[in-house]
Amino acid sequence: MIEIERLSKWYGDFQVLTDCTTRVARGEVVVVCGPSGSGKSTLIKCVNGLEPAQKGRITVESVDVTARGTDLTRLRSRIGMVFQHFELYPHMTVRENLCLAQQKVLGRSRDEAVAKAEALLERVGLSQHIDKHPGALSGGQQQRVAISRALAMDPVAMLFDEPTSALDPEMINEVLDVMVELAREGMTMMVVTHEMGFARKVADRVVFMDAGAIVEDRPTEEFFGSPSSDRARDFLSKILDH
Amino acid sequence: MIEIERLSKWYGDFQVLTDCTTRVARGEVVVVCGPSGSGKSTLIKCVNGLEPAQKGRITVESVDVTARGTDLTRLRSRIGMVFQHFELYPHMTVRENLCLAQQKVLGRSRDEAVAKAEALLERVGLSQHIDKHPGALSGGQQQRVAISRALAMDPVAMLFDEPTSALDPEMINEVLDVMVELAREGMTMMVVTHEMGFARKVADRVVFMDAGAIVEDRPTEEFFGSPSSDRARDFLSKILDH
Amino acid sequence: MDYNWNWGVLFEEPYLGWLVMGVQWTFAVAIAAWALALVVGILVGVGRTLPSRPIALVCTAYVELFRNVPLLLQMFLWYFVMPELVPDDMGRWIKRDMPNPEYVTAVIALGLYTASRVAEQVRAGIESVGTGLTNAAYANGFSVAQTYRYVLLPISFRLIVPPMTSEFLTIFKNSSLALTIGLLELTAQSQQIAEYTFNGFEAYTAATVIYVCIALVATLVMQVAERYTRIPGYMGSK
Amino acid sequence: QDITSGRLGAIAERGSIVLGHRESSVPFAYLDENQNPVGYSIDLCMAVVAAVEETLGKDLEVQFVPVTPQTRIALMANGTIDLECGSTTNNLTRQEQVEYLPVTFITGTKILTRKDSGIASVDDLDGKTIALAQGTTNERAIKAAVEERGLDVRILPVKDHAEGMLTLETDRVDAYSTDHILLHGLIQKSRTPDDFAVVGDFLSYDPYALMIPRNESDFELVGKRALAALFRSGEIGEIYERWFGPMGVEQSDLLQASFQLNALPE
Amino acid sequence: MAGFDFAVILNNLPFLWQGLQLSLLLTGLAILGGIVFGTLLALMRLSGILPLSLLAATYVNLIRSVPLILVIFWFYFLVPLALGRPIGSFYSALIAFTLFEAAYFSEIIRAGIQSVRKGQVHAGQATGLNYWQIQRHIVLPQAFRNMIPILVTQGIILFQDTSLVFVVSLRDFMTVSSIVARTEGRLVEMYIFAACVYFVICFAGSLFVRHLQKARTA
Ligand SMILES: Nc1ncnc2c1ncn2[C@@H]1O[C@H](COP(=O)(O)OP(=O)(O)OP(=O)(O)O)[C@@H](O)[C@H]1O
Ligand SMILES: Nc1ncnc2c1ncn2[C@@H]1O[C@H](COP(=O)(O)OP(=O)(O)OP(=O)(O)O)[C@@H](O)[C@H]1O
Ligand SMILES: [Mg+2]
Ligand SMILES: [Mg+2]
Repeated sequence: MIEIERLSKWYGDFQVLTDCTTRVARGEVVVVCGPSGSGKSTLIKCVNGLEPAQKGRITVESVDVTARGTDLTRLRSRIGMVFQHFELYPHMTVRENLCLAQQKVLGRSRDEAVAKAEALLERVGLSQHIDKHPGALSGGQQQRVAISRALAMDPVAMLFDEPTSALDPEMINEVLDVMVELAREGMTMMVVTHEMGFARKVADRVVFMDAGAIVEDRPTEEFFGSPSSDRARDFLSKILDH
Repeated sequence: MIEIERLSKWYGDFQVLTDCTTRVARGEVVVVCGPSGSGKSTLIKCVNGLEPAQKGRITVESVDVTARGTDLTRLRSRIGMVFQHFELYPHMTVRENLCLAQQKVLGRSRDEAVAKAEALLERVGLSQHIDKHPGALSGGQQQRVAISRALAMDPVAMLFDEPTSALDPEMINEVLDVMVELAREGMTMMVVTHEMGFARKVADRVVFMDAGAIVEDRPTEEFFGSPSSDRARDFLSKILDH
Repeated sequence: MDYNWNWGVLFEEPYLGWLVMGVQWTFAVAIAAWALALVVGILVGVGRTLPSRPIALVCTAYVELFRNVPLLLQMFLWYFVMPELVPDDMGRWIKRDMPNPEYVTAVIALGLYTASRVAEQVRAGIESVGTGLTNAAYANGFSVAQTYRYVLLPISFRLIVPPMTSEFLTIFKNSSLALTIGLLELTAQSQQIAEYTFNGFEAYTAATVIYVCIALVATLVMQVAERYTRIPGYMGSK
Repeated sequence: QDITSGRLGAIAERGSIVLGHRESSVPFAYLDENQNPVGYSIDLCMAVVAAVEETLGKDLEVQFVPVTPQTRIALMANGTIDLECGSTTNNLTRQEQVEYLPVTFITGTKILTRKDSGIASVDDLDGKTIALAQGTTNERAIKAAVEERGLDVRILPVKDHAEGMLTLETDRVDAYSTDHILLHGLIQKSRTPDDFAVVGDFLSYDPYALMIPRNESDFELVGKRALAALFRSGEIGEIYERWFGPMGVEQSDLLQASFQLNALPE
Repeated sequence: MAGFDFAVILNNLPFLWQGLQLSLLLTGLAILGGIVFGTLLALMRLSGILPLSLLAATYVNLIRSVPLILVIFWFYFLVPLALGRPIGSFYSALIAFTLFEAAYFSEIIRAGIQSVRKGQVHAGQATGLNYWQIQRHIVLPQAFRNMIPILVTQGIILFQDTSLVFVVSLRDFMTVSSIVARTEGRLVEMYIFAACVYFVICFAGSLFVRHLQKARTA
């Protein structure tokens, strides 16, 4: 479903991504991890064309993201994305946040959009907050709204960029729970995260990046059981034992 | 050594601390935890008088912090403090960061101060960064410098306010290791943290706060073994199982 | 509405001399006022952030007073009103015996007005350093004075170099208001040339070009200053 | 005569005529207690306006724009004002930019000072301070006289006569200089007229005239005709008396001759 | 000038009021014009189209390095020449202020647009909104909300700046106060009174700004 082939990207002279190749099949959950600055966010932003890449190819459901002339707007409306800092629209209520793109992009009627919004919020347990502004919610609640906002577009796949790393520890689980449920329902997901518990629980594969390159790309148990590279072993030891 | 007696504090109408009582004996390590906004930072800032309290009493080595006329400057120079966001002086090199207060507050000579700085940096493994500015260091390195800066004053006790929560996961351990060593050497420590692994390993007692009040204050094993309050049980379950 | 172009007029005497004189006065007013503004502005700006309520209050009052009355009116207040309010002898001295009364008045008015703006920048600079670093300094055992001396001021001064550049340019521009009290600085001279020669286009163009050059040079100088004062890797200093 | 083009046409099209006026040239053009412009020149201008209305065959709205010595020529040259009613000297340099109607008053530069200042002529100005209105002929006359005599005089430039008088009244300067007649006007409007005196000889010859745009011969003709009618009919005498009577200033022989010369027949 | 006489203020109140009305009118219209033209300049600068952004940048930097008085002189005398017909001194001044202040407003608006986090644009893009939809529904509403206090502050500065039409005798509050001061010989009273009026208006304005800022951070 998502295929990344020999992708390279530079910021000026600085190479952020080097020859990255991986794929996510329909219904698969792939966790991307690696040290800070290794290019995880950049990689995931390339998938729906938020960042352009200079070399290589990405296709999503056979649509070439990197080709000129691709209708990126249309493509993006079919891939949901969740950000580290939620990025809810602060000047709109939760309801408006969920309805805006449904109405403007998918052309749904107001009633349809609101019905969809209500159903999704119900599912993540936030129905009573529908009229609030994001600023009035806790971080965990905001992130659950952000996930709902992405789901409202009926995406074929979801991208997550460190969805829990800006959260207080006690709120991390309420967000992870939603994600686990989503994974179990068969959503195709690509998740940048440091939450190895989550990875172990639902990931089909783990991609480990370092310095812009994909160092390991293996089934979850293999990765945790016997990481083949020193860098990954080192990383895992640092991140797991506290 | 540190005694907090029936401390209450208000911001305007809002009560941040309600009747808090606890104590830290010489050489003891006390971890303070609790949900966000429960008043942990405020409590710890009261200990060296960075925040004034309206009711109650704090004494540090029999000096009354809350009394008018106490020479707070002198008191503070004897208590080290480490902050969530490091708060190194950005315009100075690491060496200057460590020497400034030694020279200006303790009146040490330049040579003495530098020798002390070098010794401390050696201990935390940062000797080669002594001439850099903080901005050129990673978060974990900065926090280790910050701990050294506090230690340079030969403090009788150390206060930590979430020293690892602004760090990337892979850097958390390098800071915790320094703290564990410090604890093992017998430093009196009061540590606000969510790192329960650290608490288990070195804390003598755990203080659990909620909504400005101290809900539990018990030896470490008791706390983790059977937290008596629902709130603490709830908190622990959220924070431990991911 | 035919217009007789004559750029040559700018290079004829006495008009060239007038322009040169005008530039000299503009610099004389701007530089002196800037010195005054820096001294007063830094004191007032620091005063506003001090823990002492009365000092902070006085400094706040200063800023509010001076920035909420138009500069032109302040010029007039210093020039026309102030000498009438002081004892007669002193008023007479100010008006007649003080050397260069227009110049001195312009410098005081412009300097004290700009000081209120400088003070705001200084305060903003100090506040943007943040309570975190301030607390760190206190926790390190520094007194209030030491905290300002070693931490807050060195950092905030570096942070406010860019906004100070624009204040510095503003003072050059505002020095043109001195023409209303009879000081023949650059704008006044260009206007006088326009009157004498009726070549308004040329005269105003000359003044405009000179002002733009001053701005360019000042910006360049300040950019260099910025580079030297930048704190490596510190947020807020780009 | 062609009234559809040029300035007359423009005035007809917009239905209004813009008069530039001075605010402190007593008694030519100044502000009355309601801050409306009045004076000798204003009355003459209104006669011209009436003639323009008659020529155009329509009533015009009259707009007043305040001018100063520094702005009047530029505003005339750039077309903001159609007619200037003040105390403007007609000289040939200015005629490079603007045009004038016939002379309506004749005066010259003198010096206004406090009675007790000890100044009796230009020669006494050495070491003193004098205010001069920027852009006036008087400014140049005084500067020339000072230079000729090699005196050390500090000059304070001011915006207009009111500000000049103000600097004198507040003791900022020892003297103020402009046209003789205006100085009398300033004394008269002062709150302590007895403190001041006009001294010295005439330092220049300043014939006043209403200013109009250059190269507008149709407009100029209408203006000339209107003034000639006033001069011929003797109505000028009434107007003169209204403004100069209270000041006790008679028409000089020279001025009478000038009126005669311009009282052209139809 | 011994003895204060504040009756002079009462006697001239209607005249002074007219002046104040003109000041306020000039301020209001110049703010409107300045924001419209300033937004245009800001969009040009951020457009990424080099000639457009260069043009806008040149204009803004040119205007910002020249004193307002000089700009007023320029426009007061040259606008009629350029237009080929007189438009009255009020409109000359209005055009001068609009064009002058637009340079300052454009910088504020540009900063306002840039103050919206890049993540917000990404979030909009990620849900499939196009450039104009993102500007219209996400960026501009937030930008303007962030800008309001600074816009009001600039409005206060503009109100003070209008006093400079004094140099061309346009009858704003400053000029009118001066006329009364000089014709009545009551400088001290009039100028102090004028200062009080300006202070009250501008201070009220800055209190309002502070209120806005507090409301926003709360
Ligand atoms: N706009 C940009 N311009 C220049 N360099 C950039 C830009 N964005 C990111 N980088 C650099 O690219 C590298 C990879 O960045 P990226 O954000 O993808 O890392 P990451 O793996 O997501 O790290 P983190 O865990 O800190 O989020 C980093 O070194 C970063 O400094
Ligand atoms: N200066 C202040 N003015 C008003 N309220 C404040 C101020 N500082 C903190 N508070 C409030 O006091 C409460 C306790 O704050 P404190 O920072 O001590 O919490 P905390 O337990 O350290 O939380 P966190 O884990 O988020 O750091 C919070 O509700 C906070 O909003
Ligand atoms: Mg990232
Ligand atoms: Mg805290």
